[in-house]
Amino acid sequence: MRSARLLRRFGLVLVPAVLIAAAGVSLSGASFERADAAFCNGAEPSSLDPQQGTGMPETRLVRALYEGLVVSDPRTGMPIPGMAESWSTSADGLTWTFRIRAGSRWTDGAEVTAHDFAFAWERLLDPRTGAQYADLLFVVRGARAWAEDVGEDGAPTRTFASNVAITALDARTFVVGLEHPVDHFLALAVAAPLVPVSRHALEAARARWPDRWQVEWTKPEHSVTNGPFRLVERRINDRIRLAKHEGYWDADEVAFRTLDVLASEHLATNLNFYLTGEVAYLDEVPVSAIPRLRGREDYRPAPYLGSSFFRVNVAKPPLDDVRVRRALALAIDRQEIADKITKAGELPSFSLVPKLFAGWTGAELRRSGSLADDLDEARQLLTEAGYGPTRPLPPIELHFASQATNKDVCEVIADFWRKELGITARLRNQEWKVYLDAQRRLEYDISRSSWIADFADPATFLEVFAPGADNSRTGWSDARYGDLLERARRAREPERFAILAEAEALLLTELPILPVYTFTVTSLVDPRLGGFHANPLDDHCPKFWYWKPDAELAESRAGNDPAIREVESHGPREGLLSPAEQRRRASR
Amino acid sequence: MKRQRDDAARIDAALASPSPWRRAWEDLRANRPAFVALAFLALVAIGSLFAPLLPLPSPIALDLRDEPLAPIAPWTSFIVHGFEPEYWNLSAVDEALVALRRAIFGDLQTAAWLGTDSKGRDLLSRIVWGSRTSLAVGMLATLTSLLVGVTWGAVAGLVGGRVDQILMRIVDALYSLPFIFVVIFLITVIDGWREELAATIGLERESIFYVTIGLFYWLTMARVVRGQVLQLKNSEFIAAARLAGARTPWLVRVHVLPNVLGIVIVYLTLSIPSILLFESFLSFLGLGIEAPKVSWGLLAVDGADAINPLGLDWWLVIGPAAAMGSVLLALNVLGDGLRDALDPKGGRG
Amino acid sequence: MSAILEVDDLCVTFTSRRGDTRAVDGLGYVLQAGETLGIVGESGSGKSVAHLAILGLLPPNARVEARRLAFAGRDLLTLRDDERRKLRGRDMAIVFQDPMSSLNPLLPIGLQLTEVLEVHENMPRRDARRRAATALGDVGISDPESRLDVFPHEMSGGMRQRVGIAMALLLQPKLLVADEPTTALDVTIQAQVLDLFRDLRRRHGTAIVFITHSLGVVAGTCDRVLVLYAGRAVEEARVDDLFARPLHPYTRGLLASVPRIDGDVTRPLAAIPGLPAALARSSTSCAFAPRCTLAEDRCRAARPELDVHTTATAVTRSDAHRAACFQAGIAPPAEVAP
Amino acid sequence: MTRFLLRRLAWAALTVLAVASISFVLMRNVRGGPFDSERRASAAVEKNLRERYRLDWPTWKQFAAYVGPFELGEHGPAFLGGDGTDTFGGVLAGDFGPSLQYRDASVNDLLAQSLPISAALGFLALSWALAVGITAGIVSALRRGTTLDVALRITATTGIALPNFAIAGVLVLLFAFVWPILPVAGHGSWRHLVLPSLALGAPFAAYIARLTRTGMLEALGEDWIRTAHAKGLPPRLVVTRHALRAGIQPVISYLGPAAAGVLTGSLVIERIFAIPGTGSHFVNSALNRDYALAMGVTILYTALVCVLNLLVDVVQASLDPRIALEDES
Repeated sequence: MRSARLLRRFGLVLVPAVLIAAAGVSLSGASFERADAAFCNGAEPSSLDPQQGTGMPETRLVRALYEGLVVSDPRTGMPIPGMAESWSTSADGLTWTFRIRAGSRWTDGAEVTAHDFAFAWERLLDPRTGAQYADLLFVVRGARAWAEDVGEDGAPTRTFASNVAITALDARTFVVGLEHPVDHFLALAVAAPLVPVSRHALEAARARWPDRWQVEWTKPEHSVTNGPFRLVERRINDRIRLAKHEGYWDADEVAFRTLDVLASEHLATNLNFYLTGEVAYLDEVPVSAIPRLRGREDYRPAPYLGSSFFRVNVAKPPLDDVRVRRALALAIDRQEIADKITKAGELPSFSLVPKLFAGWTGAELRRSGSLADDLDEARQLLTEAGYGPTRPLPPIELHFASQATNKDVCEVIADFWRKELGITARLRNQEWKVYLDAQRRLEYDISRSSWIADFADPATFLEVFAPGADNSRTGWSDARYGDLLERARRAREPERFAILAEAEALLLTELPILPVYTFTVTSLVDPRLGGFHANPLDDHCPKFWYWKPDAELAESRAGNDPAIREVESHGPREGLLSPAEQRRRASR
Repeated sequence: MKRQRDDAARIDAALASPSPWRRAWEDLRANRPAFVALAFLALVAIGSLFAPLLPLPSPIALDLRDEPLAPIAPWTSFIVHGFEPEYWNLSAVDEALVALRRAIFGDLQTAAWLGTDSKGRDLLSRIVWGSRTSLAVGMLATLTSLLVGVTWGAVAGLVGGRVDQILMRIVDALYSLPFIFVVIFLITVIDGWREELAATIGLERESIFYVTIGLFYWLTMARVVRGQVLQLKNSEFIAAARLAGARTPWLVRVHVLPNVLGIVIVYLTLSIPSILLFESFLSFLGLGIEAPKVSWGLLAVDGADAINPLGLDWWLVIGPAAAMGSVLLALNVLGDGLRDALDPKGGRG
Repeated sequence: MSAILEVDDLCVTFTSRRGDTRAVDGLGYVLQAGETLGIVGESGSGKSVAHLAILGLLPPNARVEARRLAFAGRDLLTLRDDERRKLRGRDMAIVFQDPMSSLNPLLPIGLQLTEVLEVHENMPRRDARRRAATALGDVGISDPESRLDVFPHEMSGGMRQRVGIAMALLLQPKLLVADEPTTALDVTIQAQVLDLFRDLRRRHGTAIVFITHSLGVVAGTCDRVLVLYAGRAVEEARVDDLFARPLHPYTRGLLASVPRIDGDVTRPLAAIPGLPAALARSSTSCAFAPRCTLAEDRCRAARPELDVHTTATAVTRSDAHRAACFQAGIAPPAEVAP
Repeated sequence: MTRFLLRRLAWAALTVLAVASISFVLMRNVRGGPFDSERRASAAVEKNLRERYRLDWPTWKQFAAYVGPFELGEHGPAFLGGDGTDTFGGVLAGDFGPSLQYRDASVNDLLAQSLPISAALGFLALSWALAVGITAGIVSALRRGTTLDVALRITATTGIALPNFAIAGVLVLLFAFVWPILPVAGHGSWRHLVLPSLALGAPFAAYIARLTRTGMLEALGEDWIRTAHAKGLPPRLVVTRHALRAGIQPVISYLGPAAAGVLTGSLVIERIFAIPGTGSHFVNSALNRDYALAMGVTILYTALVCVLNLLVDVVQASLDPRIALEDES
């Protein structure tokens, strides 16, 4: 009994002691001095391995940590030299030769060579890496066949070098052979998964941790990168601290010495971070805040290479009748949705591919003018299809994943169809993964969907609905559409755009999708943040960012439209420029 | 002789002690705040049941606007025209009530006294219709935690030993099941046979949703009751009853439960709010009630988004919070009143 | 000898939602140092409530009024709360009826004893424990040192009552109220506890108010007796006078209902008809009237006062034999020296 | 006593095993997989990913490998005698395996980084809730029926009625914008934990106040309180030493579920205040179908619940000697 009495006396003391210890542990070594700048990156990146990245959070980090053959110009968005100082294409457009810049180093001091690129691109194609964007390189001769010819153990059966036209002739020459000429290959080469990784560092990691290299080699203490910044510390769901990589070839042009990337998904919290100066840039604001942000100098909504539409299950009556699909496509008040639901000035869209590419006109849903006329045609189409008061259209189910705006858009459309066409539309929300699974199995009538461009070219949108494509999930497979895409792949400009436009026209007459609007990015950017320019891919490399000193801020505000409301900036008044820029301004 | 009869009558009256339940009811009626609370709750229940009858705008009628409409003082505009009977698929009874309402009020409806949300839906109407879901959820979960939780805790506490261990470890296990997975699993299973279930036994997703919540809410009650019973277990009257041959079920029903009633009632009035919020948490994850139906929890989630430093649509928060708050306050006051009324020691001074 | 306790016209009324109830309706008596006064009455007669009122232990909804309530000359009604609190446990103590529930089940016995010494005498812990041990020894608990760390539920009813008594006597109080200390005990333990009280009076001259419903206990321990009915004193007398010549019909009824060792076992025991008067008192008639065999109209018309019906030999106020009944059958009240 | 602890720990282990096995099977039968995404990878890639995390094995074999490195042979980490070709040593070897969602982090890292923060947040929330709750409960019990009692009860009810995310919104508005004295969100110093712990603790403070009030009322009604007064003890001592010890019992038995509740309650708070705690892992691992992380969090959570309940029983026994720890019956 003795110990029982002891325990009884200590019972009361035991509980608080344990908890205090836990508190002490967590707060030790948690504090940081402030970085030169910080930005909200949305969700925690699923991986810092560039080849395994999937979404925007991963892409933004790759932009800071790595640099590919080419990067996009912050102002124009056109590809400019990155690790490749120059490049040339063969007469038949099938072979691209890149000249790798000398003197640019990995963070462990080693020189960046063409071998690193060859190694990285092989890794991307190799199914064992588990890269989702491997198909970016299927334009390379032999790449697709090699990647898909897989043995029992999941490894490619044939050797890479002898089958795929990707070779590093020497340390500074990198040659790529294509299946067919690709004019937009440079737009492709900008994609994040195509950046190099340090071959020697990764092979050393594989040797050192045979079973844990996946987890170890991207850790800050072992990470080897070649971009403008290097990895200092990573705290999951909190922040990733970056610092300037002095060995980077253009280090002189980089302004920020330290940069924080915050991981926080809650939009209202991100807005609060911005308003209290914790972050300089935010890529999305809560919809409810938009009306109050309009007209502010730091609120810069910009159209974005993303298209929002509904997938239609063409196999399921009554949606198997194209007239019904066309009626539904016509009976959507897109302007109302853009103004009152998404509120960010989204452009109503009557096509799949956003009209944001130079020289691209594409096709549009055939309409007869005003919304009222479209509604009349819609009703007329329904009667043609044999539906009317006597034989009402069976109820249609609007299927969506449970993000807020999805729900609101579906509610508005369901309400509109009920009022205008007398269709009973029911709403069915599902948790994200269940929604994807339901889409894949065509267990839906109409499903709210969207597609973001992988690279700056219309083909990325149109290829989604090619016959047999994994991502189509509409049950629509049209040989004519497939032929058009095949011809476009082989064509050169300007015929290519024309063929793709013809394909889109076919898509918009068969209507496996009901286009709604083009995405708009609702970013908030601190007025002092320089080197930040809107572009269709919302692709911003922090290399070009800097803090504008007072003089420059006043000058840029002078150019603003007087109606724009000025807001308090949280950046340093004296500004922060790259060493090169300081010298240039001093000499002027 | 008459005087003697009066005296005797008076003393008899004083002696004739009413049954404890009747005395409790009188006690409750005498305790004014508790009685007011009871009346308020009854009013809310009736209002929620006969919501289709009230001249409220439709809870889901959209009037798309840029910013939510602020509340209007009722005296400035009381009743307006323009009622459209827009509802989700209602039960037959509700349909009849809506028809009756249109017969009485025609197309009149109340003005936006509590303002509207950003999609122009009337907040007052959504609160009243939302109360249907929330009170149903509250009721079911309370019932589950009463029936299952109290008995489970009482038996575990009383019997002790191996039985207690097993029962309590099951509670621990249930506690730590990853409830999100279980909820997703249940919802997807139901979704799988959606049509058949709805057709055969009318069990559609919403009722499964209530059951899921009920599944999680008796656990804490069981633990709290067990704690109390452990205290009671060694008291003399339990030993005496056991001596008189009382078996556990009888002990639980007659001796333990009335003694544990105080804590149980208090705990019930405390757990209802967290049940409502659990429902909103599930709706937030897309696992809850189906759009366009509405519940207080959902309104609270929308309301919370409205608090941002740029501008405060305060009514979107205050409305649902006031509705939930007043019901919970009434429950607490009623709970205390019940606790005192049912307390055999005659409600200490 | 100075009067330890003077109580005159003490009334206690409980206010509750269901109306006010007068539990004690004008109780009065005087208790001398070293004297043991028995208070007898059925349950509900207000005998416990009155003395809880004297010690100030009633819940807030009780209203206590009296013409005079003095302890060792100090007027208790006007005393400040903290002053009165200091008296409790040091000069006035109480032993409760139910040993099962009057000790804190969560604390060891030792602590419940030493805290009295620490509070009143701020005695250091070690000395307090030794004093507590000796106190336990005084009440007949063997090996007291090891008992200090024991919890109440680990002791028998009798043992716990002894602890209660030891707790009350720690600081040799001048007045000890014993609220039916032996009711919950079996006879053998009862005898030992009564010996304690007698021994206590002998050694420390403590004035004891012994509340009980058993006349047998009173006979063995008390000097004088007060019979209570429906919140009022109906008879007061020396023990021998009461047993020899009970004046009030209620007292006679009580005495008759006690089975005698030599009584005729065949005859059923005599019992007083009717039920004990509930809390609903009446101030206009004799509360015992409905059950009194001698009741007449005047008993129901007015309320008899506690008049002295003494024989010539009575000398002091405390020896007088009083009864509150028109039919007491003794010469009209004679003047008595204070 | 040690016999009691051993038996309880054995029961805890059994519970953890039961919950782990149920969850393991449950997760894999929930619709949607870890690698489903809007942009599907090629079949070969998907096949490799499934093999990397052994999802192609039969479920029972996956579970066996998950629990421990039974077939050490070519599998099992180097330090356990395996040849190290297997990435994961099994829970019994203290290795919860690689996360399926965060490809370059192991579940051990994720939990190691997040648990202390959630514990600190939970501890701060619970301790202020206990302090405020108990005092408010005692005061409103002693001042029963007065305006103070009613006022405390009403504030307690608003504490319960308002969802913690609404309270969080209001707190942020007041203490980060109107009087900018505290950071709006994020994690760094103790100052970052003040507002979240207040928002997280509010409902619990209200609960504890209500339970304490009821417990105290019941305790103050006991006979031995009258004995304490009869002994002339100062009122404060009667309340703290005698009444509180009994009155606190319902709060103690509520502490176990409360601590577990704090963990789930923190899901929302950690999202709103961008705090890298375990709460977000709890939700995201389910939504992302990150089986390894979900299992890790579930096992951690089960163990925590068992330990907390054990602690509660011990504390309850240390307060009330009548509750025997060794169940003789």
